[in-house]
Amino acid sequence: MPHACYFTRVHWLPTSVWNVMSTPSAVLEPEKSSHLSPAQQLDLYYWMRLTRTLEERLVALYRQTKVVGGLFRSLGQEADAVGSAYALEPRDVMSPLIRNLGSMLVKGATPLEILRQYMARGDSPTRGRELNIHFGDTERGFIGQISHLGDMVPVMAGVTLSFKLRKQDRVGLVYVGDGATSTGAFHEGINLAAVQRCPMVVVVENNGYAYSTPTRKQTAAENFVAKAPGYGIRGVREDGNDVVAVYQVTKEAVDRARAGEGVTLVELVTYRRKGHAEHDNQSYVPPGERERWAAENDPVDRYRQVLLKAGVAAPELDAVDTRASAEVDAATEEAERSPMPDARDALSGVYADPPAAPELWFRRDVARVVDAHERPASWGTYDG
Amino acid sequence: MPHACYFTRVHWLPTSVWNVMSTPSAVLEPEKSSHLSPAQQLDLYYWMRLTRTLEERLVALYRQTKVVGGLFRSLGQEADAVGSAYALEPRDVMSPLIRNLGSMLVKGATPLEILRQYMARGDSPTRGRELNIHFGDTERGFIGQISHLGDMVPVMAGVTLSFKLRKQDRVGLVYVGDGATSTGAFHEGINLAAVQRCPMVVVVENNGYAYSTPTRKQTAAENFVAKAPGYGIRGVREDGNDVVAVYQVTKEAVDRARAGEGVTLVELVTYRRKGHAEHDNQSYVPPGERERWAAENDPVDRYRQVLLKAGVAAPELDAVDTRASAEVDAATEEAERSPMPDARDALSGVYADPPAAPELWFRRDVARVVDAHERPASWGTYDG
Amino acid sequence: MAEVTYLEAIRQGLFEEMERDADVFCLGEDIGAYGGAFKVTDGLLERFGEQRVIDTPISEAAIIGAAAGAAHMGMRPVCEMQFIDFISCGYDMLTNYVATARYRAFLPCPMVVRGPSGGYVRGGPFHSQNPEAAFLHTPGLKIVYPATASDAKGLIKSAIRDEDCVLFFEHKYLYRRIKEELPTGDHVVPIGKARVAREGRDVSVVTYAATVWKALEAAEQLEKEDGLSVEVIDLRSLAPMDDEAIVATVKKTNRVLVVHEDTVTGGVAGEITARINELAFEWLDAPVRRIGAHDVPLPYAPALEDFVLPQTSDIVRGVRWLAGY
Amino acid sequence: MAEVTYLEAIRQGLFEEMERDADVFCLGEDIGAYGGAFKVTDGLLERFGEQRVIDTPISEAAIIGAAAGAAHMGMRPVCEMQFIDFISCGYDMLTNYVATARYRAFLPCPMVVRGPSGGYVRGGPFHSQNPEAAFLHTPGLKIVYPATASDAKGLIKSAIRDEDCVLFFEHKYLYRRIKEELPTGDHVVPIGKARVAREGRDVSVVTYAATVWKALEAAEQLEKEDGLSVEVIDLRSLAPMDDEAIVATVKKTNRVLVVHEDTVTGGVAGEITARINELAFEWLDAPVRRIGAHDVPLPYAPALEDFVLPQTSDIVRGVRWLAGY
Ligand SMILES: Cc1ncc(C[n+]2csc(CCOP(=O)(O)OP(=O)(O)O)c2C)c(N)n1
Ligand SMILES: Cc1ncc(C[n+]2csc(CCOP(=O)(O)OP(=O)(O)O)c2C)c(N)n1
Ligand SMILES: [Mg+2]
Ligand SMILES: [Mg+2]
Repeated sequence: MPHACYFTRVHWLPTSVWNVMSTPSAVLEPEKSSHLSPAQQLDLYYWMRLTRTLEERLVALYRQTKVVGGLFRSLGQEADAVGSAYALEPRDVMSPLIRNLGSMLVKGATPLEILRQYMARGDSPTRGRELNIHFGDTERGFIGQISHLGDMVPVMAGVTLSFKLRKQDRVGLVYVGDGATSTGAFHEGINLAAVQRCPMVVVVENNGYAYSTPTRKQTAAENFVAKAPGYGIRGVREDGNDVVAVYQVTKEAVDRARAGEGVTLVELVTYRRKGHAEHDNQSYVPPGERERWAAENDPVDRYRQVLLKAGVAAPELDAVDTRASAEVDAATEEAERSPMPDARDALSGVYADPPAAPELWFRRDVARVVDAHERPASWGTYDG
Repeated sequence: MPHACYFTRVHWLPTSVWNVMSTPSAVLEPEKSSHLSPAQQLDLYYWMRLTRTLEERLVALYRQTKVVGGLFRSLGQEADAVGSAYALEPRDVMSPLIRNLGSMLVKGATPLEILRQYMARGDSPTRGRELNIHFGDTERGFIGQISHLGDMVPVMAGVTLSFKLRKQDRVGLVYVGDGATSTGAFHEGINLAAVQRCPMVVVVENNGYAYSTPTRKQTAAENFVAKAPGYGIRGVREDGNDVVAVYQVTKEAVDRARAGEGVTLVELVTYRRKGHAEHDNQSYVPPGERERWAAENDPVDRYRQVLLKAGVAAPELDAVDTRASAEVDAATEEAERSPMPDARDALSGVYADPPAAPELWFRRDVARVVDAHERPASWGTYDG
Repeated sequence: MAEVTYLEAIRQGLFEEMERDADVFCLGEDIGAYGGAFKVTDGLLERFGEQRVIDTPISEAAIIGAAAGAAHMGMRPVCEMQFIDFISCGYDMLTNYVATARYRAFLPCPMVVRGPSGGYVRGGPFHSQNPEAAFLHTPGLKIVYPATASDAKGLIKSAIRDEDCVLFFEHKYLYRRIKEELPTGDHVVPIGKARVAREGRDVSVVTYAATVWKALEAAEQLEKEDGLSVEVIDLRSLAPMDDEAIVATVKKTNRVLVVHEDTVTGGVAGEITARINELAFEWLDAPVRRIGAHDVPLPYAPALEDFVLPQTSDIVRGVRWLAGY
Repeated sequence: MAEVTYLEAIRQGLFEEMERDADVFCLGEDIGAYGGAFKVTDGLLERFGEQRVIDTPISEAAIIGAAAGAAHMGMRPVCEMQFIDFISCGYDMLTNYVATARYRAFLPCPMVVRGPSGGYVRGGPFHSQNPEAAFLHTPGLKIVYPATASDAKGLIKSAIRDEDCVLFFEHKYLYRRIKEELPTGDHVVPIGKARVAREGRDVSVVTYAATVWKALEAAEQLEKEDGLSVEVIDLRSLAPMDDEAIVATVKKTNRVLVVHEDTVTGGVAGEITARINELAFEWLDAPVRRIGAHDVPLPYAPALEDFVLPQTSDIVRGVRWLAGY
C-alpha cells in the first residue's frame, strides 16, 4: 500500500530530500536554511489558512446548493500548493489543477473570484463558462486549466519555450497529479520541454489517489522521481506536507530553470484527505488512513507548531486566522450579490472574428428559452 | 553526438550487458554461454542473410518502379531484428515495425508475401490494401502494424493482457524505434502493461535517427533504458549489432515475462545505414558516419567472423548465402506473376456485417472507373 | 415487475453478458471498487473479480489500444471512458488502429467503448460532450446512442456481441431520470434499426438520445395546443443509419425536423439531411430543418447552458414553422 | 514572371511571414535540416536558425499543445504535421484545449497547424487522409484547404495572421503538379471566402482541394460532349463557410453537385447539403447530390485507390444525372 509506504519513506520534521540525477541515483544533502524572512514565514501560514478557510466556506455554500457542479478540496495538501507557488516570481507563469486553489491565491487569484466561479456568476472570471477554479490570467501568471489531464504539460512546455526563445527571465511551473502522469500528454510535454531545455518545473503532487485509484495501480514504479532519468532531467522528492521544505525544493528547481539548467521534476508526497470531489464517500479508503494523516500530518498544524517553536507568538497566528476568516466573509457577501450570467453572452467570443456565433433560426426573437419544467431536477455533480 | 557515444558505450565482441533495475542502477554480469546449438547458430546467419538479400532484391525492383510506395531498409540492423525475434516461441506474438522485415521472416513471413506486398498484388497478404510490410498473421504470431508510431505498444499490452487473463503460456514482443518512444501511446501502453505485469517485452531499436532527427533531439536522456525505472520495470541495454547478444538479452527478457516477472525494456543500440526510406539522401548525416558503421560494425560480417572463428567452414556459410539468393529469385519470379487486385474488392470487409460497403450511386453499372489521363503522373514515394 | 433506470439497464446488460461469455471483460478508470464515476459498473468487481473488472491508469489511448489487442486474441473488452469527453484522447487509436483493423489486416476487433455523454447537467465544456459526429465520419466504427432503458440494455448486449467495434454512448441526463419495466429474458436490440417513438401524420422529428424526450414533450404540447400530429423517430443507431425508417417517415409526413443536442455545424443532422435529400427529395413539401446546440463550447452556468442547448420550446417552434410552410 | 508550384507558394508564404513578424516560428518533425518530408520548409533553417525552425520529437500532441502555450504568450507558431494523418494524435489537444481557449479562458491562441493531406498518391490508409470533417464539428477552429498555388500562398499568410487557430490542409497531390504565376507584393487571401473557379449556367459543382481540378476537367468535357455549362465553386475555406457564394450559385443553376475526396458518410458534403436546403430550398430543381470516396479506409494499390476515390468520370456522370433530372 503506497500510502503506508509514504509513512515509512517520508520523514516528518526535520525533512530530507531525495535527489535522483539523470545518471545513476545519487543522494544530495538536505537543504540547510530556509532563506525565508519572518514576514515571509507568516505569509506561508496566511496562504495556507486562507486556502483552508475558503474551502470550508465553499463546503457550506455547496451544502446550501449555491455551488454549481462539483466541489474539490485540497484539505491536507495546502502546503504543497502554497509552498510551491510561493517559489515563483510575479512574472513567472503557473498552471494549476483542481487541488491548487492555494497556489492560485498565492499567484493573485482572489477569494471573491473563486467564490463567483463556484457559484457560476456573471461577473466571475469566466462569466459562468467554466467550472470551479478553471480560470486564469496571464497578467498575474496563471493559465486556465482544462479537465483533460496531462494537457497542461505540453501547453506549459510551449509557454516556457516562448520564454526561452524571447530570452525572457521567466520560469513556468506545471502541476500534475500522480494519476495525470499516466497520460500521453504528460509524457510528450515533459519530453519536449526536456529536449528544448525549457525553463520549466513539473510538480507531481503524489497524494496517494487518482479519484479512487491508489498510486500502485497508476504506476509500477516506487515513486515518481524515478521518471526523471528517462527524460534526462533532474528529479527531487520531498515531503509535500512540510511547507518550508516544499518551498525550498521548488525554489531550487525554479532557480535552476531560470539559470538555464532546464526542467526539474519535483515529486511532492502528500495525501488527499477528502474524496475526489465532495460527492465521493471514499468507501475505497482503508480504515484509519485518513484519520492517521489528519492526526499526525496536517500541514497547517505542523507549520503552526514550527512557527511557535521558532518563537512566533500564538496571538500573532490567531490574528492571521481571523484575518483570513474576515476576508472570506467579506468575499462571500459580495459574491452572493453577484448577478447571474446573461444568457445571450453565451454566444460571444469563440473567435476574435466573428465576435459572436449566430443565434440559430429557431431562436430568433424569442425572449424566454426554457420552460420551468425543463430545468433538470438536479444539477448533478460532475468531476474535475 | 549520440552515435559517437555509441562507439564509446557499446563494446564490440565480447559484448556486455547493462542492467538498470527499478531500484538504483545495479550492473549485472554479462551472460556466459549462448545456449545456441550449432544448427541454431547457422539459423541466425541464414535469417540475417535472407533479410539482406531480400531487401537488395526489393531495391532492384524499386528502381524498376515495380514497387508501389516507399521502400524501407534495415541495412545494418539485421542482427537486432533477427536476434530478438529468434528468442520467441511459435505461440508467442510479435508486433514488427518497418525495420523488422528480418523479425517477420523469423516469425514465418515468406519472401513471396513480402514481395507481393511491396508490389501491391492482389494475392498479397493485404490484397493491395496496406503498404510494404504492414501485414500480419495471428496464426504465425505477428500483428499488422499501422503507421502511427507508438500505437502498437498499447495494442501489444492488450495482446499480452489476454495471455495473462487466460493464463496462457505466451509472451508478446513489441518493437519501437528511438523516435517512437516520444509518443504518448508508447508511454501509456508500457505503463499499463507494467502495472498489469503483462508478459511483454519492449524492444527499443535505437538506430541513432528518427527520419532525419538524431537521438539527442528525441530525448535528453543518455539512453533509453533510463526510462525503465520510471515504469518500475527491468531495463537492459545491448549491442544491437551482435546477433547472439541480442538473442541472449531478448531471450532472458522473454523467459522472465513467461515466468510472470512482467515487462522488460530492451534497448538495442544499432545504426540506420540507409535513409529513412530509399528516397532519403541522408544529407543530414555527418560525413564518414555511415562508412564507419559499414566498415567496423556490419552485423552480418561480424557474425560471419564469429562463426568462422568458432570453426564453421566458409563453404558452409557460402552455401547459406546461395540458398538465400535462390529462395529470393524463386519468390521474385512467382511474385511477378501475381495478379493485380480486383478493383471491386476494395469495398469488402470493413465490417463483419455488412460484408461490403455499398457501391455509390454515381458508380452503378460503370465498367471502367479511371480514364487513362487521370492516373497520377507519378505514384510518389510516401513514408512509413 | 419493477421499473429499472436507464443506468441500471446498462448495468444489467453488462452483468448478463459477462455471465454469458467468459471472454467479456471491462476496463477503465475507477470501474472496480468504486463502480465507476456514475456507478454503472457497480457490483461487477464483487461478482467477476479483478481479472475481469480492471482499474486502469489514466490512459484512454492505452485503454482502447489494449482492448483492441485483447479483442484480436478473441476476447470481448468493454472500455469505460469516465466521461465520454475523454474519448478524444483515444481518437487516433480508434479511428486509425481499431476502425481499420479488419479491413487492412483482417484482424477482428470486437470491442465496446462506452461512457457517460451529453449535457443538460451543468457539466461544462469537458463533461457534456456529444462525440458522435467525430466518429460517424470513420468507416469501421459502429455508433449507438439509446434514449430508453430498454434500448440501453438491448443495445449494450448487441454491442458486446457484435464482431466489430461499437461506440456506445450513454446519456448521463437520462441515467436516473428514465425508468421503465424491461422485457424479460435475453433482451437484445439490433444495431442499425430506428424506432418510431411516436406515430404522427403532419410533421416528423428525427432525433436520438436525450432530445427524443424533448421531442415527445413537444409533440404532446403541439397536439394539445395546435392539434398537430407529430411523428418522432428515435434513430438509436447512428452507424449504420436506418435509411428505411427515415425515408418511411418522410414519405408519411413530407415535413422533417432533424434534432440533436450536439452543435449544429458539422453535426450528424447534416448527414441525415443529405440522405433525405438523396432518397426522398420528391416527397419533401418543405426544407429539412435542423435544430441543435449553438456553435460554441458548452458553458456550465444554468442560464448559459439552457440557452446554448436545444430545448422543448425550440422543437415546438421548429415544428410549427414546418407545419406552416 | 516565373511560374511557382503549389508547394513553393506555401514555402514563400511561410518565408515572407517569418520575415515580416519575428513572433512567427515553425515547429515539427524533420522540418529543419531536412526541410520537411516534402521540403515545404526547405531553406527556413538556414535563413531563420534553430530557434525559429524547431525539430521536435515525434509528439504531435505536444507540438500542438506547445504551440498553444507559445501563442498565449503572443507568439505565432506554425506546426507541421509530417502527414496530416498524424493530426489525429493531437485531436484532444486541438478540439478540447486549443478550440476552447478563447471562449473559456479568454486566452488568445493564434496558431496554424498545417500538413500534407489527401490521396491519389498511393499513400495508403495512413498517408492519404482528409481530416476536415473531424474538425468542422468543433467551434473554435478555422479550416482552409486551398486548390491553387495563389490561394495556397494567400491563405497561409492569412492563417498565420489570424487571431485564432487555423488548420491549413495542403493537398500533396497538388504540391508539384500545380504551377502558376503568383500575384506580386503582399498577396493575402481572406479566410471564409469561396472562389468561382469556373462560371456556368446549367449545373453547379461545389467542391474544394484536389477535386476542384477534377471538377474543372469534367466541366471541360461536359461542355464539349454535352454542351453543358458547369459552374465550379472552390470553397477554399470550410470553416467559416461562404454561405453567400453557395446560395448564389444555387440560385443561378438550381442544380448542385457537392464533391469532395473524403468519404461520403459524415463528410463535409452533408453540411453543405443541409445549408443549401435551409438557405435555398425553393431554388432547387433537383436534389443536391454528393460525390465522394466510398466508405472504406483508403487502400493503396492503384486499382483499388482509383476505385475508392472520386474521379473526373464520376463528376461527369453526376452532372449529367442532375442535368437530366
Ligand atoms: C484524460 C482524462 N481522463 C480522465 C479524467 C477524469 N478524472 C478527473 S480527475 C481524475 C483523477 C485525477 O487524479 P490525479 O491526477 O492524481 O489528481 P488528484 O485528483 O489526485 O489531485 C480523473 C480520472 C480526466 N479529467 N482527464
Ligand atoms: C505518430 C506519428 N508521427 C509521425 C510519423 C511519421 N514518421 C514515420 S517513421 C518516422 C521516424 C521513426 O523513427 P524511429 O521511431 O526511430 O524508427 P526508425 O525509422 O528509426 O526505425 C516518422 C517521424 C508517424 N509514422 N507516426
Ligand atoms: Mg492524486
Ligand atoms: Mg530510429
